[in-house]
Amino acid sequence: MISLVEFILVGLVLTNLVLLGTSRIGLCIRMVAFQGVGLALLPLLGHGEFELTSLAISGATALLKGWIFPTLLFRSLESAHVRAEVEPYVGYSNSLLFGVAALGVSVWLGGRMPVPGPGVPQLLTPVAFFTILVGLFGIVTRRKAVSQVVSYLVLENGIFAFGAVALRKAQLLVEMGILLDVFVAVFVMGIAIFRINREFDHIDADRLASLKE
Amino acid sequence: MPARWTILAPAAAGAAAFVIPDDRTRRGLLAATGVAHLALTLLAFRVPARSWFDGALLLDDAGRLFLLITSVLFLAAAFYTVGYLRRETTGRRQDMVEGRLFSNSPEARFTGCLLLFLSALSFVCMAQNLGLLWVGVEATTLASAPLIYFHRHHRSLEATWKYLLLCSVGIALALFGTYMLALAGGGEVSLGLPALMAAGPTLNPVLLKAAFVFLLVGYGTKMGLAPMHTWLPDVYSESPSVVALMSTCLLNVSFLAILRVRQVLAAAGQAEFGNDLLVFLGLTSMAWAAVFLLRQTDYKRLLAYSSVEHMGILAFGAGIGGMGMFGSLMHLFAHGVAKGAMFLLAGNILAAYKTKDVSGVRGLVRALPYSGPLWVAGLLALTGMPPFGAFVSELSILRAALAGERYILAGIFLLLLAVAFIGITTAGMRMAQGQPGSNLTEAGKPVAAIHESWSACLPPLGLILAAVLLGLFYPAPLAEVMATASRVTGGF
Amino acid sequence: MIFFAACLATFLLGAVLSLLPRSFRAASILGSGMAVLGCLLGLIPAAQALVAPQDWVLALAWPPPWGLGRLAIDGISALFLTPALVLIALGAVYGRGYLAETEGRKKAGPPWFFYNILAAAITGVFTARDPFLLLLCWEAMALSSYFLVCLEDGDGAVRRAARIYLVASHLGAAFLLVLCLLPGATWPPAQGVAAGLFVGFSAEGAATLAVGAVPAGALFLLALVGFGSKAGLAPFGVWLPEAHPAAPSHVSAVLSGVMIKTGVYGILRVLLALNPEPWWGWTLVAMGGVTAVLGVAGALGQSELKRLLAWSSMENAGLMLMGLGLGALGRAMGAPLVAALGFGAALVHVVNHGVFKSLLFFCAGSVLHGTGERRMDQLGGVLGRMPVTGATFLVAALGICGLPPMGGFASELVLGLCAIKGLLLPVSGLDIPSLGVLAALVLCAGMAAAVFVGAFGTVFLGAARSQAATQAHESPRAMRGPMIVLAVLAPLLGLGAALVLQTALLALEPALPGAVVLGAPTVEALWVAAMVFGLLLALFGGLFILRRALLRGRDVRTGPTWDCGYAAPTARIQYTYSSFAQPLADMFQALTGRTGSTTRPWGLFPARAGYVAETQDRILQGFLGLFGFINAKLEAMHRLQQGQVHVYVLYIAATLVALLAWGLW
Amino acid sequence: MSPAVHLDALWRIAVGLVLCPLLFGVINRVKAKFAGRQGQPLLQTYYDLAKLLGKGAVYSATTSWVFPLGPMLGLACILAALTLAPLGGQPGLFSFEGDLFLFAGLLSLGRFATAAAALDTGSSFEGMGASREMQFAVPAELAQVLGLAALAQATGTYSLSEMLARLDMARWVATGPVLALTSTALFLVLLAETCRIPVDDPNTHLELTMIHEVMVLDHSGPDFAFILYGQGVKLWTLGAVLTGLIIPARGDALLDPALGALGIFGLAVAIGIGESSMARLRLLLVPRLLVGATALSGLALILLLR
Repeated sequence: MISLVEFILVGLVLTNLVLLGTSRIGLCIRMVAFQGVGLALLPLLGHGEFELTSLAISGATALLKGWIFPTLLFRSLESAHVRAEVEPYVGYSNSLLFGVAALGVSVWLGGRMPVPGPGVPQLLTPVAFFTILVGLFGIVTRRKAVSQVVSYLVLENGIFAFGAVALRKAQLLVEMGILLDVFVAVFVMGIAIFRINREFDHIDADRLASLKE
Repeated sequence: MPARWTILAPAAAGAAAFVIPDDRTRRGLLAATGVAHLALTLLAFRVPARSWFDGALLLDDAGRLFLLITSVLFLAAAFYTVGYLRRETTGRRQDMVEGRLFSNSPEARFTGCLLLFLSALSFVCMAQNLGLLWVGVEATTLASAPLIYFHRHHRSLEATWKYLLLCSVGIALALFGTYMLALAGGGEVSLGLPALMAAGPTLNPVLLKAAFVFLLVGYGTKMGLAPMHTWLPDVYSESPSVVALMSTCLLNVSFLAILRVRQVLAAAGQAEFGNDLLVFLGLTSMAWAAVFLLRQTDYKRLLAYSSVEHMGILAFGAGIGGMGMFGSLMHLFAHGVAKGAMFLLAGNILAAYKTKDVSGVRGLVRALPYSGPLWVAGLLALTGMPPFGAFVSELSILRAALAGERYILAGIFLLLLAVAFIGITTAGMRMAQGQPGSNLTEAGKPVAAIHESWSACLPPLGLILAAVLLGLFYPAPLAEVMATASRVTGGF
Repeated sequence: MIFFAACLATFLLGAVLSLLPRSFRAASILGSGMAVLGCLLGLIPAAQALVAPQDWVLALAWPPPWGLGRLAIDGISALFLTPALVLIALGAVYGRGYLAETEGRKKAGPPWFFYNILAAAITGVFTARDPFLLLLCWEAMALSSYFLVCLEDGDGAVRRAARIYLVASHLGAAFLLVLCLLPGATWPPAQGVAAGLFVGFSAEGAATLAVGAVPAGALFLLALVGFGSKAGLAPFGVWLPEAHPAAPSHVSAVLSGVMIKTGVYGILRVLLALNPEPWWGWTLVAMGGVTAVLGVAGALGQSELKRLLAWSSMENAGLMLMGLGLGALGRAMGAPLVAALGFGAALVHVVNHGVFKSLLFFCAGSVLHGTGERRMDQLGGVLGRMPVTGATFLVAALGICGLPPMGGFASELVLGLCAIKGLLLPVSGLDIPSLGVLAALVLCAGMAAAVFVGAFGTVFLGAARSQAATQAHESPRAMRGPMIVLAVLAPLLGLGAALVLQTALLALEPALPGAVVLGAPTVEALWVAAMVFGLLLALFGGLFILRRALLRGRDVRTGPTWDCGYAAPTARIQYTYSSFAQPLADMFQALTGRTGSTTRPWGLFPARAGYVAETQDRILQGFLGLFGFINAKLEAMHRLQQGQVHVYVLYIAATLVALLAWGLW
Repeated sequence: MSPAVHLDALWRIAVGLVLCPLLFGVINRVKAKFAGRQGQPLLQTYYDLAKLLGKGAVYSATTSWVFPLGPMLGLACILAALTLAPLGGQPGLFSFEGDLFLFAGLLSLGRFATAAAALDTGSSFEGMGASREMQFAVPAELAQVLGLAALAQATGTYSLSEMLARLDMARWVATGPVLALTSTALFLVLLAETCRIPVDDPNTHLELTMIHEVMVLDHSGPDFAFILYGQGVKLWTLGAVLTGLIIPARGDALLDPALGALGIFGLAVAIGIGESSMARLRLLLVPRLLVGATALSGLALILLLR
């Protein structure tokens, strides 16, 4: 079972690299969707026995991350009919370089904190860190509001991966609450993007800088 | 029993508010909920706490305190809002800053979100499970986002966007930290606070530290600790003053979240580490705020940065521990009521002078016979002057620092307080003194003094009086709860 | 003690009541009346404690975290409190008349609210016996006086002065915070503080406060800066010459006559409570001397009467502090005689200066009220139209210059005597400070005489220099009354100086055993001095009668001023204050910071010549420059928030990484 | 020592009161001799006083009640000061520890009154004089008090009378140089206080360099008589202190005062010689002279401290 988990984690890393490298927002959204689907499996694989709770959770996750979010994002992307370019501050090659560096850092960090328990793969912590870093990096360096949301999702995916594996005794209440929150968050962001587009005729977050000292 | 109704009642009222068509009934509902919530809270002080969802939700003494201040502030906000919404003209109108046209978002949504916000806040106060705690805090973010965008102009929209993005990022990090905490327990323990504290010594120290860092940064973003506070001035300056007032509660409950986590840390014998971080972030926030308080040109931003400063004081006190923890709980109240009053007053000033510019406001004391003097009093209350509560609380914190023989820290603390004092009073008194300018108009024509409505003056007056009360005398039950709470959350 | 409680209650009640009535008259009557009543009530226990020093305690059962509030009147408290209450009461009476002109322009409530609060706070400061209460009263005093200073907030200069005052007093208070909040701190501070006096909420709370003692030197330094800034001790007292003149005159009187003394009081308490070390005395003497000379030199450079008075207050604070310094040296070096006389001189001067300076500010206010002119060089010949003001001013001026037969002379005599005895004692390390005190004292006396002759002459004597002066009118009875009372008090203080000193020594006895005995010769000396005063007055009276008798029936004519037959005298060619002070001011140019520019007459038919002098307070300039610099540097940091949400997220990430690094390293 | 009232001092004071106008006569005679003139009679000052006392008076319209106050208070002060001054080692009427401050204080009160009166005339000329008087008083007072302090240091007591009484031959020899410094300083102070050359010239009434004389320009009749007499008493008083310092006391109740009186007249002669042999200093140099005197007293004091 472990191997399958690790397989998914590796996939996570690869998709992250793609996210760093690509210039098309559309592709980014799809990548995030892939990640979501992959992550949806984790609660089932994380620990041997099947439970109803973990089944429900993974189902909800798949639905949310695999289908709802992408559609939401594509909607707001179309509604704001702008060039579907990521338009980063940092060039793609540099982004990739950062990715490599981030990978190194995360591995180091992962090494610093031993993962207790047999069931948890060594790879987990580094990958989670890496994904989080990539997410943060995306938010910092991508101009468009949409791509910022995408990056936020990446960040969220990293965390989810970590949680899904780490937290064995998953409490339905907690998990569902978390999923709900994330959902609403993305939903509200979508609305915000829609409004921004109506108000400014662009969704470039970096041009929202009238409030300052 | 009353405790859980502090969650359910506002939630129900909020849901209802969305569908009630009539404005008057809705406003009535808002006020009624405010009263009811306070009543329930006070009731919850009397009756022993009953757990809910097998201990996931339980109103302990710390929760009681935070619930009380939230409830008090909400009551003031509710009454103010009733008058505020009555004054707000519907339909498109001139934006006072740039002269563009804009309109309000529907009042029903505003009221509804306000109530849901309250419900979420109460939820956080009760959460005994770090996962649920996170859920609650995130819920507060989401419920408050539409409130910020009440005035539909681009500045408020920008503020909303920054608020959403920054808080979501922060909160996501907090979630990661939460999971890490679970992992520190080998993944076997649940996220329940009691369980974690029971497992304290067995927790993996490295993971624990890392988890605390993530949680501190995450919740710290919501709490407005520098340098994660950057959303705060924008939101405070662009949203209606009621919202600003309620976001003070938001900061408070985030502080509660951090305290909860520190309980775990303390149980694991890692308190030192946490305290150092708290002290560090606290002083950073105070310093950052102090810098931006000097020569601040926008009085709503001024208040925002003062919030950052006070959150820094809270963190510092908590980090100092002992008497300091107690002091920062006192400060929670002292700052809450004072800041609440100031926001409401700032709303009155904005309505009268039509500008957020410090330089545009003169002769407040003469122009607004009620709000003006209250504003001056509020300045003193914010800067920790007697006879207001902040004086006592700040002294207690300072005292704790000295008692711990941390003279350097105490010195820095005093210095930063002084700088903040200079910044706030310089701007604030400049507004209060002098002769009112010509920009003071009522119904289009310039006037010497504005006629002020009760709904605009009574809530801040009440809050200021509360601040004075806290400066001179603590009701015994409150004091006891505070003592136990400070013991629970790592004081003595 | 019941009277004392009633006194405080009356003040607080008066504060609230004066806000209630709508009518100006009612509010001012209520406010001032309550203030006077409170003072009278307070004077009863104060006077009792004066005649028979005793330690009464009024304990307020106050809930935690404040703990018990203890108020007590012992001899020293009484010695400070009695004049304070008298002056506050007179100030209230005077103020009613003074503020009457603001009717219609302003509300009467706020001034009297703050005045009563100030009264209560000052009373509290002089009697508080636990650190927390002291802090409370101290801050209340600072705030209420601040609001009184910026009563005329329409005027930009007043706002500026008030801001400077607020900042200065806050910075000063910070040091007192530390002094009073050190674990186990007591007021007055105890040597080697015991732990756990702070009333925490729980036993553990008190336990967590247990720490070792703090070095006494640190306590002294904290007190020196904290209290010294209020006493006007250079360089911390820079605010004083700005704030005191800006306030309404009755408030200026209370600030200069009473509030300065709270600083002296604090330092005295610290010196008596702890065992001083020699360097404390050195510091006090040095700083006091500098303050005194700077103050009088600054007074030379002023052009407004009230500012001049404020500077002179600084001078007198310096004298008191020098007294304290000698006292501390005496205690530190085992010279009880010097200790007793030093502290005694300071205490006597506290009383005298309070009376004279308040009277002077009353007079200055009355001149302002009668002419509406602040600048001395625009006045002149006012004496004829304001006889009472002029006469009382003359009396006060004699007193403040330390000239017989006024009380001011007595305090300077005691201080000088103390210095000489310090010189004569075979204690090494005592002589140089004593010499310094002696020199500074005489120097100040001489310069003060010049200052006040000039001021009195320019304002009240000669011919009127402006319309304002010609149309001067005497002030209402409410203002004249207090002035007359104080003017009568002044010579009495001179004749009864021995009694004052006796009381002071009596008050010091508990802290300095044997003070009374050691001071006895000096007390007797003062009695003989009083005889000489009597003789002086007798001689004067005799000469008066003689002259009267001689001139009776002879032709006594009045004509123009002869002036060596100068043909065309005008009011404008009179010596002004600035020209009068110019030689001395130039002599001490380094201190006055006075820069004069002369345009000399030139050519065969010189058109115009002139002399323009301006003085600025260099210390204040220095502080303002420093603050401005820091301010600018900090403002540059506002660039940190440029509204880019990307950057903000970066901040979060950076913090996260940094803290992780800190945590996991 | 305990404060005391020495009634036997009354006769000494009386002598001083009677003889002091004579001093001017002596001075003038000496100057006349040097100038090779006959000179005015010795008792001229008495005649002047009598004449002035017999006159009416003219007052300037600008003056107030402060103006006549000046001469009266001035004279009263100096008379009071006289009661403190010992004569030839025999105590003054009053003596108590620290009376030297009262001595200085009385002189300064007189100065205050005179200057105020001068300012009351509203004349720039007299204002100038007042201004200078107050300016020079600062270093003069300093020199005087420090000098007397040095004396106290030398004799180990705090009262004028006691100091001079204790200043017997032995002590005088012991502290000779110090006393020399002090007496020089006090002599300079005396010149300044009594407005003699080189500080001021009592005979020149119409020059802008005048200090004391110009202040009293507008006084006339009895007022001026008071002033004139006051000058005499001042010279006598300061002279008494100075001679007491110079001539060691022997403790004889009759001989010592007699010597003291003679000493004072000797002083007058010396002043006369000085005035006829040197000119007045430039005004700007006067402060330096007085600061120099201060330096001398200070030096004396420090010599004693070491």
